Amino acid sequence: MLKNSRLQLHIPRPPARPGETPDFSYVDLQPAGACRRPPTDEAESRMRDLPFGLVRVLDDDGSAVGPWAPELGDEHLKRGLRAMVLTRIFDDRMFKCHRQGKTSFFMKSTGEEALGAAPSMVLGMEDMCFPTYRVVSYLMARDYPLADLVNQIFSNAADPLKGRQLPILYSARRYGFYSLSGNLGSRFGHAVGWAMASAYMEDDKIALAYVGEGTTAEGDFHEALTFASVFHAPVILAITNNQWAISSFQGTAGGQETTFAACSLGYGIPGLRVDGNDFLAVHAATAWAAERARSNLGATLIEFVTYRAAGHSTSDDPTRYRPSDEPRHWPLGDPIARLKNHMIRRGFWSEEEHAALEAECDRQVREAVKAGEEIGTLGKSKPGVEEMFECVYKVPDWRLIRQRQELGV
Amino acid sequence: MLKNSRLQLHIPRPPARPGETPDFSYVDLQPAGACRRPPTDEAESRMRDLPFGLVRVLDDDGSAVGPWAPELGDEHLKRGLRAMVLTRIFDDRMFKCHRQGKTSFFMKSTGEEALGAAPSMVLGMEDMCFPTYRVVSYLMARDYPLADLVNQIFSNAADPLKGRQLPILYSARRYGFYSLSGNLGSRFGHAVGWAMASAYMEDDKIALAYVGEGTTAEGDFHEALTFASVFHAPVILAITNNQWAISSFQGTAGGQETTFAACSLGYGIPGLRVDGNDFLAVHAATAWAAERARSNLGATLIEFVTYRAAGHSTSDDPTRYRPSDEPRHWPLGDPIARLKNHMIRRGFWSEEEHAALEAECDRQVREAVKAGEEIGTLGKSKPGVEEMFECVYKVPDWRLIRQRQELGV
Amino acid sequence: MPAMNMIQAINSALDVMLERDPRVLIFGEDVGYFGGVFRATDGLMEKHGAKRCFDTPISEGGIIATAIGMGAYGLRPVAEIQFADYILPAYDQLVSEAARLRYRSGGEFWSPITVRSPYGGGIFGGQTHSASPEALFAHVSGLKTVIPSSPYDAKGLLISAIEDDDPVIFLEPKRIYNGPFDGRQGIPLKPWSTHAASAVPEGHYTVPLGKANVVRPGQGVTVLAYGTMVHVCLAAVDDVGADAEVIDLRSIVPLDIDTVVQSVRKTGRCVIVHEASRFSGFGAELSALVQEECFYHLQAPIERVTGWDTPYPHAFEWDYFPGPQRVSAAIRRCVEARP
Amino acid sequence: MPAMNMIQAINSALDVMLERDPRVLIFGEDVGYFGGVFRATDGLMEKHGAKRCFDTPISEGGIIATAIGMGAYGLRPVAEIQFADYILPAYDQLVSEAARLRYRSGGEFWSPITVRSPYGGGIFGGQTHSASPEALFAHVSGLKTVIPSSPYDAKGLLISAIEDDDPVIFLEPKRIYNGPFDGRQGIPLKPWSTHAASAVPEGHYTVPLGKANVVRPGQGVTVLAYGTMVHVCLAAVDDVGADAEVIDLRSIVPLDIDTVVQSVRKTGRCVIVHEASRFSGFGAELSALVQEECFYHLQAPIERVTGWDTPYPHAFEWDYFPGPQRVSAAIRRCVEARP
Ligand SMILES: Cc1ncc(C[n+]2csc(CCOP(=O)(O)OP(=O)(O)O)c2C)c(N)n1
Ligand SMILES: Cc1ncc(C[n+]2csc(CCOP(=O)(O)OP(=O)(O)O)c2C)c(N)n1
Ligand SMILES: [Mg+2]
Ligand SMILES: [Mg+2]
Repeated sequence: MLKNSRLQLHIPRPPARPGETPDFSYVDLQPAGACRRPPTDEAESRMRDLPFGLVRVLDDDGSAVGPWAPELGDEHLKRGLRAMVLTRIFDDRMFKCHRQGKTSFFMKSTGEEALGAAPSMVLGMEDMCFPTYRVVSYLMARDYPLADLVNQIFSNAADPLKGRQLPILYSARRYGFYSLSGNLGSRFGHAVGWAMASAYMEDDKIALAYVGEGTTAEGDFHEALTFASVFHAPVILAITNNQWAISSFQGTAGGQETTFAACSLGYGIPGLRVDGNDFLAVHAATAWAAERARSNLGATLIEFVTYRAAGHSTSDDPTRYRPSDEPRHWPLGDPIARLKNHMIRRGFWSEEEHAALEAECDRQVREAVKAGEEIGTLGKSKPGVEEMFECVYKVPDWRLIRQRQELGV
Repeated sequence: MLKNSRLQLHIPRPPARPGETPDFSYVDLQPAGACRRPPTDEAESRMRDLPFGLVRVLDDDGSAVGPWAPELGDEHLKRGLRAMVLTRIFDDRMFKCHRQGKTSFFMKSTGEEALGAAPSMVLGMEDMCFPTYRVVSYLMARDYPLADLVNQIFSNAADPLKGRQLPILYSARRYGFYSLSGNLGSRFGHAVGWAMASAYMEDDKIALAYVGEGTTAEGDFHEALTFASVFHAPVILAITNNQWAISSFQGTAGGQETTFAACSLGYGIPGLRVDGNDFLAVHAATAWAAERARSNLGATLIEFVTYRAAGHSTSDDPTRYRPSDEPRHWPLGDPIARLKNHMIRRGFWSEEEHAALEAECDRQVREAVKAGEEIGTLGKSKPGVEEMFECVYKVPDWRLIRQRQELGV
Repeated sequence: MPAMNMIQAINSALDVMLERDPRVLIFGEDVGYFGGVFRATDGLMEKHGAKRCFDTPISEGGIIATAIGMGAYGLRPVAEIQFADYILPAYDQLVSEAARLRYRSGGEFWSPITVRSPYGGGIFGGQTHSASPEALFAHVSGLKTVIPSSPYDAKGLLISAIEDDDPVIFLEPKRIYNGPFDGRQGIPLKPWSTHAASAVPEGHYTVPLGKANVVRPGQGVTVLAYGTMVHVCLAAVDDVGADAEVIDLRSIVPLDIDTVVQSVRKTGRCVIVHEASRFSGFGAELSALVQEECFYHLQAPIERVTGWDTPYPHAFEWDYFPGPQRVSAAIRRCVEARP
Repeated sequence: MPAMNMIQAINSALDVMLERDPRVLIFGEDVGYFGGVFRATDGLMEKHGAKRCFDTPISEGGIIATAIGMGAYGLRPVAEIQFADYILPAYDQLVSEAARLRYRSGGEFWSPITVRSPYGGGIFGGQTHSASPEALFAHVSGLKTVIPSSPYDAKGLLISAIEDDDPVIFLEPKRIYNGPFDGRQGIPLKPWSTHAASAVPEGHYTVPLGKANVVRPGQGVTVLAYGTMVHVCLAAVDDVGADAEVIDLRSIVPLDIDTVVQSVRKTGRCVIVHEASRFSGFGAELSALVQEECFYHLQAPIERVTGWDTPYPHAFEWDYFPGPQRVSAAIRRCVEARP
């Protein structure tokens, strides 16, 4: 019988802060191929081990192993690789543009490029992705025009969102990409509603929603999962556990107590824990969940284990709160390097082709940025000021009309 | 490979509506004594079976069996029985008072009397209970003055809450009973904060919070559990699964997908599923969780499986949405009858003594009601109207002073 | 034409819309099999099926988030929040999401949702079943807020709200579900059937959003109200015997500024009445607007008659309520004031 | 006395209170090791320990619920919400719980919590990092809402807020964290050190809640503002060359009605300025109150200069902002109006 008359408040602490040695021993790794793959129609009660496993396909040598290894053609993988490379080059370029004062804000997804790219290739154009700000690779995999991204980021006259929205909070309906917002988590439930609507209409469209591991603490997360569970919504609910939420490590959201995938158990929804830096594992897990959704078997929760290799945003300096060499110690490697190695090993890719791909992506990004700059960067060009008063309602009421007149636009 | 191009929206359906045969086969029962009892300092990762078990102590014969059987003295059990009997008689009387127009509102806890009574006897007067409206038995077990309850319910001049609060939304700080409100779930997180404060002050007080199974769908539930998990708050978080939330059966909150106790798994918090109509099981589970809390081992989530035998409130007629004979089919019996049988079996109680207890409780309730009626029932007596303007702030500002003058009170 | 009370009129509006438009569906706590705690959805599940009208988990945030997602898909969801007090857990969804979706997405997505909720006091519901939160919505650009005062308006406005492509908060004055309450204590409620506005067509019709109703024309003072307070004001005007013009705003966003301004310019006097507490309530906006638009016509201070600046107090609801006496006194003061 | 900017003054207030009172503790997203995204809690965890100043999960509802529970225990928690926009997920906790706990419990429990949050536009933060939600709190009986406009006031008011036994929303105008911004575009920000109110005592002192500050006395027109807008108004008054009395309200609940009324009765004219959108904003309450209290003294319509009735528009923040030009024009109109 333990007793302690003095309670103590427990404050979680990350393994390493600046000046300390990075330590990722807390990440429960398993060898590639080790996690079992039940059939998609397996009962949830017989899959309760999965949230504590780790779906991995690519081993250290770049081979695809185990039951989750998907059968994907060469061209498919090349497209996936291209989307990831393009994302990384775009991110780097736009980050520089911010430093040059061309935009007010930017966020990179360095190290997390597989999380948007692979699911984007699993889902159809009629399905709907409810993104976070860190999955622009979803659009990259669908050839969304770079110029539209750049113009949105510059808030210039050609901004498809008419200057109303913070950079990178895109909306791209025709590409199956729902409107982003700066509020964390508040669209997670929209995905569930959207998926329920598809089921209600007896359509065949499914939804995919992302949320950061830090954001799982919001009530919206739970409410979305509850509705998804109760109404068997055809939706894939993805947690991107990149270990950090600005300066707060994943333990601040409960990551030292259990896995994030284990949240699924409270809702009777299958939960997978997946190597998020393994393009093939992300692809396979998403395909498994999509098949479940399309078969009227309801929702799946997936935790993608990954690492935010760059700062949180252009406003952030991660060396203030984590060891500067932490990114180098991340045990699951880099998603681009790993897929590239796999493709080279499979014999349809080479260092030369990869360098050519990078050069080609770089050229495209430069062109798009140049075109955007010609229209104008932040403050140098913007949509007509009347756009400020549009789209508040479908039809403006007298207040908006008068105020617009008052401003003389 | 399952595929189905036509999705279908799933709407959960209870096993029986009026005119249909009650069916409780969905309640996963286990024999008394079957559930194991790990030591309180067992790691959560080695207790993941418990949320799917059922802690039961009293068997069908009224014997206390198995590892959870607590060692409780005769007097302790008599006090517990008395609290439950008093609660039931009080409930019935006040319900009648409502029908006689003496109060605006009332809610009974018939069949759920063990859920407040047993924990109240486990916790100390310095600990804090964050109740729902259905655990007045917590106060009954601490000899809270019946007259204060009655006066609050009548909103009369002696109402301790000064006529400001809906009947039964008590507050009783000196009895370790936190202020109730009509909003569901919004105090669950207060319990966690209160418990964290105790730990912060290096005190030894712990908290206990209740929430209905319907209310687990609120975001507050998740947020409270997240904070409890991350900060190892010394708190017991209890779900009273009484199968119904007004007219909505427990499947509307996800009860057809998994157990409510399974919610604990997403937070790395131990979870128990407990026979809520078994006073001894409720007592033992609460004591186990309290020991964990007091030993700095953090929070425990408990699902009490019970049944709301009466209507939701005085505004409700349950025969409109469930079979009128459903209560009789509830497989876990009545908590008062079960404890009484156990005591008789143990040889320190008899039908005669029980009848005497009932008569004594009835007399006390009648006296309290009579005293309350003498002060006045709803509309016949109320606190001074100036109380309307008090306690908005510690010190009223000019608005309240002027408005009070305007009303002339 | 059948005589309907307000619940029946609302039920009829929902029924008509379920019938007409397969994209309309209804959900909320206890709205399915049971038909809602105020019976507004009675019979709809049985008639239209459980997929068109169903119970949800107790999660107001989840209800509104689900509705927004469905709206983005192309449906026209009608969500019920059991009491207006319980909209607050979904407030962020309404303000940060529903209200801004069209704006921030450059018009790619929008939120054609309707959120119905019984509001206001008068049923001894205490502080958590009596809220009048309209000001909290009026301040939010992108939301519309509608408050009917009769069965006829309730049905016509609700159909307009459902057909509207913007998010509409539809607040139902529960105090007058069953009859046009004039605010007098202890007087038996007259049923709606004794009132002209209980003549409600069975089929589809609309009352446009943003068009106020001059329920009583007059020359001496303008009285602005909505919901329950319209009836209280009419009673008060009768009591005073004032030549008052009583305007039922019907929707506070969009607000029918023209009708308001025209009236006050004519009467030179204005009394504003609502049940919500006063400070920073919607009456403040009305007062500010009237003052701005009619300054040179005003012959007396604009009066506000409202609930007090306290939480809603259970035992004191008659003391809290801005009843006919307080309204009468304000009208009298306003009419008698000399510049 | 050291010259502090507003962040330093806030940091100093927190430091002083952590030092003085063991019941004070601070938490919020990124406030611990990192010291807050605006650095308001910089160094406090290191100095006072992780139990006094720590990071929370990203859950604004959870943060406020935790604070309320701690407050009920007897602590004085100070919670930071990273941006005022993100208070909304906790709105129900503030309105239904913190604001009413004392009232509903008959004074048995109360909520001595302080909720700090950077608010307002001006950093190109777009619609989710620029909110001015003060009206949403002003309408809630039981909450207090405080908005400082200088380092001196920020520290003194924050200490008062923490020592107050009622829940206080403490909105920090992030636009003037570093300097007294006058609203002119393209002009380099003057640092606080050039301003008298940057002289901030190191130790404990208070500025009382509910006492406005006449920052510029005058006879010709009263200008009411708070936060950033105080400085914009001063600049506008200079531009116009008006004999204006500029009043910094400092706290909007409790409101210093006496100072306001006294001034307008003297000047007969009133301009109200805030950055939040106009409709049902706090300016409406100020306008209504002034009209009620000063009707017979008013010589011109009360003017409101505010943000437009749209969400906060990223690229147009200078067009949205009620800058010195718009304020000047209103002052001129108001001063020149003839009855
Ligand atoms: C409701 C809300 N609260 C707080 C913030 C401020 N904020 C922006 S990003 C962020 C961290 C998010 O972390 P995580 O969910 O892990 O996503 P990641 O950035 O790691 O992809 C915070 C706290 C916000 N945008 N919205
Ligand atoms: C936030 C909120 N939403 C809705 C309601 C209306 N309401 C009151 S009780 C109730 C059912 C609660 O069911 P449950 O949580 O299972 O508790 P039980 O009544 O069964 O004890 C509902 C929906 C409320 N009081 N508060
Ligand atoms: Mg993260
Ligand atoms: Mg229940």
